[in-house]
Amino acid sequence: MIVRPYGDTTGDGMVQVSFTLPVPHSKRAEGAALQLAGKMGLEPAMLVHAKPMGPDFTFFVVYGSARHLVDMSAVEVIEREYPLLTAKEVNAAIKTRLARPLVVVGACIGTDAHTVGIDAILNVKGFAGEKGLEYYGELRVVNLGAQVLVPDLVEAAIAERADAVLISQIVTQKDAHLANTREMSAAFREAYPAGQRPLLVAGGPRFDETMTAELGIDRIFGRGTTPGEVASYLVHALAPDRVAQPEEIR
Amino acid sequence: MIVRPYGDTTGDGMVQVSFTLPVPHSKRAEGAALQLAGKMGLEPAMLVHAKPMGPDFTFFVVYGSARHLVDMSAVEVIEREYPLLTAKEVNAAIKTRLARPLVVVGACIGTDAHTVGIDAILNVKGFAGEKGLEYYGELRVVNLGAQVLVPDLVEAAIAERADAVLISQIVTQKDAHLANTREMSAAFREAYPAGQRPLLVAGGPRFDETMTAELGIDRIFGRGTTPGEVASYLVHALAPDRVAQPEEIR
Amino acid sequence: MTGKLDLDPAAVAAARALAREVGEPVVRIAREHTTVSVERAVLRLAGITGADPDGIPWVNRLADAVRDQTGLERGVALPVFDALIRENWGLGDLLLLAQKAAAGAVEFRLPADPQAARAAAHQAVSRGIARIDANRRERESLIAGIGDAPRKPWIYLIVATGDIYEDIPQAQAAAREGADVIAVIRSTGQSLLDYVPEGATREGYAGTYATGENFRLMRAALDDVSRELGRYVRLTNYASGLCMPEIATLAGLHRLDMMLNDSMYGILFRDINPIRTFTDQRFSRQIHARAGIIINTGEDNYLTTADAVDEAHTVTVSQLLNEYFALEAGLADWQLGLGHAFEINPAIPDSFRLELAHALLARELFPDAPLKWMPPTKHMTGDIFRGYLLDGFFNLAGAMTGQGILLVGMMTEAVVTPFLSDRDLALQNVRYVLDAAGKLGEDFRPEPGGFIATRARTVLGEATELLQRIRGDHGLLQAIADGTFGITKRPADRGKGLDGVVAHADGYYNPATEILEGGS
Amino acid sequence: MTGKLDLDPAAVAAARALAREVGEPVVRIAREHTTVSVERAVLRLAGITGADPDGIPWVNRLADAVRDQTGLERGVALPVFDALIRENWGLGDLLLLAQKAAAGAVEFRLPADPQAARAAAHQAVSRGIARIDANRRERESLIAGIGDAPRKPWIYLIVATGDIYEDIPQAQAAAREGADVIAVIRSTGQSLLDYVPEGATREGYAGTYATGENFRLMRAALDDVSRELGRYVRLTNYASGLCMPEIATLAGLHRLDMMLNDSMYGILFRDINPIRTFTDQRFSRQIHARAGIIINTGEDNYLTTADAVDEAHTVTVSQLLNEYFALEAGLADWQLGLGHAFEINPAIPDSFRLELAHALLARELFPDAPLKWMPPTKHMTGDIFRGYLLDGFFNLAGAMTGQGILLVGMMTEAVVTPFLSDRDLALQNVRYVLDAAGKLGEDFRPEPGGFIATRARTVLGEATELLQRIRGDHGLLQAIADGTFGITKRPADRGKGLDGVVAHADGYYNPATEILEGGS
Ligand code: B12
Ligand code: B12
Ligand SMILES: Cc1ncc(COP(=O)(O)O)c(C=O)c1O
Ligand SMILES: Cc1ncc(COP(=O)(O)O)c(C=O)c1O
Repeated sequence: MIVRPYGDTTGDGMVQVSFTLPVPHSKRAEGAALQLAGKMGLEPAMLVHAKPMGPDFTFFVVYGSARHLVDMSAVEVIEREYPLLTAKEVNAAIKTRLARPLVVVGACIGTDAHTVGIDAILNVKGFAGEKGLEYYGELRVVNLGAQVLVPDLVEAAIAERADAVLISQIVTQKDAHLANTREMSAAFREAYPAGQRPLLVAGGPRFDETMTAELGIDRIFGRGTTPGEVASYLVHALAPDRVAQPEEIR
Repeated sequence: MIVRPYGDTTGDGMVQVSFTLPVPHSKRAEGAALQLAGKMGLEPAMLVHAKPMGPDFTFFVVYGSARHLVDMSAVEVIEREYPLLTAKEVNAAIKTRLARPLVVVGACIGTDAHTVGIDAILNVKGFAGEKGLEYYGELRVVNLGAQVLVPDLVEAAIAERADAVLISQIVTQKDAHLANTREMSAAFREAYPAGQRPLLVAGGPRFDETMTAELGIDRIFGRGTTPGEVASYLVHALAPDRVAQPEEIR
Repeated sequence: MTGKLDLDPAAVAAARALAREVGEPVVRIAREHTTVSVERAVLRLAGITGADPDGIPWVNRLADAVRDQTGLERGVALPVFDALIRENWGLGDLLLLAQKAAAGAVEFRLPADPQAARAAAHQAVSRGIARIDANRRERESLIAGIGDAPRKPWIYLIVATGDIYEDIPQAQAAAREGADVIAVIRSTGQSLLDYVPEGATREGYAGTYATGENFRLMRAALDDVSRELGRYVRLTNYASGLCMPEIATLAGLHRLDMMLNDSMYGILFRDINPIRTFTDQRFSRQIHARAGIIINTGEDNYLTTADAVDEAHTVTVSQLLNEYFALEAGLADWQLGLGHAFEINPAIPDSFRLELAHALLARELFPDAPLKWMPPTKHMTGDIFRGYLLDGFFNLAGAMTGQGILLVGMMTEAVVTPFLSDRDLALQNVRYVLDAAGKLGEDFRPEPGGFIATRARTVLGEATELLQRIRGDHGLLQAIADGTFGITKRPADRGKGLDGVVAHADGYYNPATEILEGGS
Repeated sequence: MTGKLDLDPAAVAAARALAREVGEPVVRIAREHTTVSVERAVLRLAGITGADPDGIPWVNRLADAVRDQTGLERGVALPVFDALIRENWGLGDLLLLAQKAAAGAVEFRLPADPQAARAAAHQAVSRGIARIDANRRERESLIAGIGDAPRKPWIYLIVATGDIYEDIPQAQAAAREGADVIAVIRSTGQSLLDYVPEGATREGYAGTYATGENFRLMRAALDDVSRELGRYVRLTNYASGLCMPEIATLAGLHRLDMMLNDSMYGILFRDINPIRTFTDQRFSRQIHARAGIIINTGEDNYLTTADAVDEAHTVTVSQLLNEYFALEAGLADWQLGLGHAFEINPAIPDSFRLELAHALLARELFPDAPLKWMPPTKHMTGDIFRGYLLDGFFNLAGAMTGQGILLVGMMTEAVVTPFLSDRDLALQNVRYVLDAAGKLGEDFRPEPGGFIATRARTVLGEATELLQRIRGDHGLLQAIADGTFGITKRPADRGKGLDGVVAHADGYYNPATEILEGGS
């Protein structure tokens, strides 16, 4: 299926854009804004607002019809490929398939001190009405808190015999989250024999979920993740139902 | 000079975009929004807001770095190629060079009834502190008002021996302004012998000023035009200073 | 009067009395005239519908034929029903008559003994009015059964795609998001058409044609969504322009709930002849009164061309006149959606408090009217962020001063007719403000004698003075000719539709007026 | 007390007395301890600057060397100045001493007769304090000469690029657009560094390092723009984290005007040891008091993790404690930018009126303090339009309740550190609200005994109860350990920087404290 943005009529393609150009306000600057809009594929484009911000910058609002088509069949998205389990089902699966508690080590790494997100996943209190992983009888959760250095995280993972390591990254300025996550996965690669490192999971509201391979980790969770999604994923990845999924047996 | 949009650091390219897609909200829909952002040249793109609007539509806000470069030297803009004259200078120029009052017929054509814009240019009261064309002693202004049909406009232009015809178009839905302007210029082409039609000028906040040729007219004035700009243009086009501009003599 | 402004009741009574004095001569003129559209409305009440192959409604063809042959000084009813009787056709055969008349095959006359024609006309028109009555009852029972808007102010949203089939899903979506009232904006140009287009239409500019069929389709769609939502969603259109009486009639026949209907908008903003407008207005208001339709007046429009501070008192004057004309036509206070707007230049100091003063003045002058509160338009720019904020403060002023009908402002006001998402965002804005601060009025008590109270009193004073001046000079028609409202000059003997105005002659008969004024 | 809430003066006095009771034992602990950063601050006042080739400040190298050899139980001053005297160096040669000490070539001791070392230390530190005094006078004369912020609330804006050379033009642009106060947000991570980086820095994350040189550069840039604009633009940074005392000192030495400085933020949000924090806090506040710097406390932060309605009273408790600690340290009421925030979930009914109740309570409890009013952050989402509106209502609440310092909210709060244009739009928002409705407070009179007054009284009651409970149980340190504030548990014997806490021994000498407490 092909769709286009919708303003007030099917197919009108209408899109709103705003940005700043580092040029003083003038007719030329407005022309430059329209040039950019054109390159973004807006045609026709209407420059509806231009505001000088000091002597060196101008802010613009542009509306226009984007000529791009959105091909729904080519949409890239990490769909949940595992069933959403209840807490009870998660516990049962771990008990029967793993026969020991599953160990999860969590932390907010680097200089990031935003713990609300990882706490929402790990603490009993939970998120959006769902209890966090600590609530699950068959999960043993070690939450290291904020600003954990990568070496300390690796050490804790080894000491706790972690099955999964969950890290949170909220600050994204200058791609801090990407740098920290890469540093983390490299450290685990070094510290563990090949193929034996724990499952590496990252979360935060500004991650691109398709970047796992690039970052050397197993899974990324974004905006609005709930604890149940994470628990279900952990079961899927670490205690899979071998009967139901024969293709997984090697 | 090459510039890029500016968020908080030179060269970061940051742009804000919002739009609706005619698809129900889902992860797939979010992926579709990111696909569109990618086609618009945002890379990386962050989907920061997705809001279902009923069962069939989703609204998105995306931020991202536009990879396009803006080439200031390639900016297309209709620069004022004539000097801005005072009312006194306009009057003097018409008096000495034309030796008769210059006749201007104005109207808001089609079904458009937004007269504030054309009145701002024509009425004594004027706009942005400048008096309107009626105030100029050497201009004779005939303002036909709102919702003037094209045949009536042509008739009035002939009757008044108009040197210039000024039309206003504010309603732009379904490109009404373009259709009306084309109809108008065609009617003048038909009614007058070749090369003798009055100067045709259109104005309104959503015109693209570079479209004169396409619309068959001489000049377009956009957002925030002042009467002085229009008067100066009329002098430039209809009573040019032959000595100062020798290249205009044929 | 809620009494936050400490207005002097004597001053209020005096202003109201002046409005009556100024309005009365105009009512007299309206009573002594008819218009082509009033006469066509009578025929529509009698049941005629449809259009010829060129799209000209049969009601126009019929009325024109009558006018050509007998003139309209005594109305269309007698000649038409006289002809029907002579053809030996039933009351349901008006369409046939119109078709025959259009072919030039009917001879119309003013019957010497009008009795039979009168009776037939009365009976035919009664049926139309009975349908209006039934619609009113149905509205009441739907509201009782389904439920009403959950609170005041009612949230009023426009749709304006030009295509009734795009409008419908958008209107339903808006209702689902919280709209209590949907207005279908009309196409540019319709107001100057001297006929009402027929059928479902898909090609309006910046609005959708007001037609009987469009009314029916939209009302049915809103009935569906009302049931789905458990609250009756109201529908609004425009009884305005050259066909004001007919559109009012169609509204009554299709159970619309509110209608834009102003005593002077057409004069000022469409250059429609003043006598035509006042005559059409009186008839259309009689219909609205009967139909239980709430009217919305158009004072907000003045402030798009005139300055909202300098000319604030002209809004008050117009509200008082609209009130007088409305009550005279039989409307009740609860049907008076008197208009005003949040249009003060936001750059002037204390602009929000000035808005509160104006809004509270209207509230206290018309305590029982469901005031219509219009969002900022003139000072909206392409800066959609600033616009969204301004709309929020408009919503707040509406809540704080107890406005009845809140027209929802759109951040794209200066850019395009509303996008689907603009409406959604605008409703989110309204919801936030009403939920978070809807009851702030309880804590809002203007300092007695302070900035707000003083400003309100000043405006009332200026309004009273202006009314005095109008009375002292040469009356309302002259004031309109002089550019008193919306800084636009409109002489009484000029303007569009003048040729459709006809002074009554002896023996003028209009069965609709008879029923509506008789209350039978 | 402006008296809109009809608070019972006895209840207010009781709450304040409880805060004193709860705070006093903590002050006693602070008086009996020193920290590595307090000691380094002393050396900074004595004039030492610069860093070794690895970027470790000489002041750290010197203090560490002293600590290794003599411990810090009696302070750094005596061992350091004793060594300086023994080396026969002047007071200006501290850097040399540090370099030599770092090379392991100085032997420190606690002189048996401290007299000479005391005198030298006192003299050296006096010079630093004299510079702070001179800065205070210069600030006063600049304000007198150039002019002050045009109105209250002061408009406070952050810059946060991470690069001081990008920050400077952005700060100047913000000032030109109307900011009265510029805050340079610090890089993540700086708060846990146990040293203050040196020099101009360009590589912070989500903020720029607080360094003496960055302070100097930014203050100079703002002096330029202050002159250009004819109003003195204030500069703010963070005296917070492990180096709170040193950063306070650098602020005094570089004429910063306001500093974020909270008695519990570091404990709760950075897991810094409580004793360390209270000790550092007391010293840094003594410096701020002397420097004429306004402190901003951090109660707003609680509401980012705790619920703003349920935990509103913890904000009040913290304000009362911050007030007590501040006054004890010598700050005057006009220096107390006590914090609070607009963080109630906008989805709950009457949220705006609840905000007004909370904001007005703070206003009336602390009538002479320039309250710091923080914008919504927690409930901001990627919906920038909704965010822009919410910020407008935040601005309105600030104006209506007479807040002193308005932190300007950004529509991109949930997205990125502010863009240049976000600041510009945010300032436009503030300007509109203050110009249009800035004086709405005059018309805002909460119904006595109504929703707002009742809510305010409830919060004060809950705060009083909580203080009683803290007193009755085991005091403030235990309450913090139990998770009373910001729902975070912090035991007194844990946390970062604990190893930098040292109990005074007999003969502890700190020339800075001597001067600051002596008022000489
Ligand atoms: C609360 C908050 C704070 C609190 C943090 C308290 C705490 N203990 O966490 C305080 C006040 C201390 C704070 C401080 C700062 N903050 Co802050 N803060 C926020 C705020 C308002 C909300 C964040 C939040 O709690 N969201 C709610 C949670 C539930 O959502 P979430 O984090 O997205 O988590 C969900 C998912 O992402 C996912 N998830 C997250 N992590 C993980 C991990 C795993 C394994 C999984 C599976 C899922 C998962 O699941 C969660 C539930 O759905 C945001 C603005 C905003 N409205 O978003 C700014 C914000 C995050 N802060 C910001 C900044 C810059 C700072 C400071 C650096 C500012 C400064 N220089 O002083 C400081 C220092 C912080 C530091 N060193 O890191 C910026 C970051 C900008 C950027 N994009 O880089 C933001 C966006 C504000 C802004 N626009 O400037 N902050
Ligand atoms: C005032 C107003 C009205 C008034 C008009 C009164 C009057 N006598 O003009 C009233 C209330 C009557 C009205 C009605 C309607 N309006 Co209206 N109205 C506006 C409003 C609020 C302001 C327009 C204005 O006056 N701008 C100020 C003038 C000075 O600016 P300007 O027109 O751009 O003119 C300047 C330049 O463009 C230029 N210029 C303009 N013309 C010319 C001509 C020449 C020759 C030259 C040289 C220069 C020039 O110079 C001027 C000075 O700088 C705008 C929203 C907005 N904020 O922009 C909507 C707006 C224009 N209206 C709109 C609509 C749809 C309508 C209606 C059709 C709605 C309806 N269906 O009922 C009706 C019917 C009008 C009709 N038939 O045309 C839409 C148009 C949407 C679109 N882009 O297509 C707008 C944008 C609102 C919206 N978002 O829906 N409206
Ligand atoms: C009373 C009234 N009629 C009509 C209109 C709409 O204009 P038009 O006459 O073009 O339908 C308005 C505009 O708001 C109005 O207030
Ligand atoms: C008192 C105080 N200190 C510090 C900060 C900033 O955090 P950081 O410790 O990371 O510099 C804040 C945040 O607003 C604060 O309120």
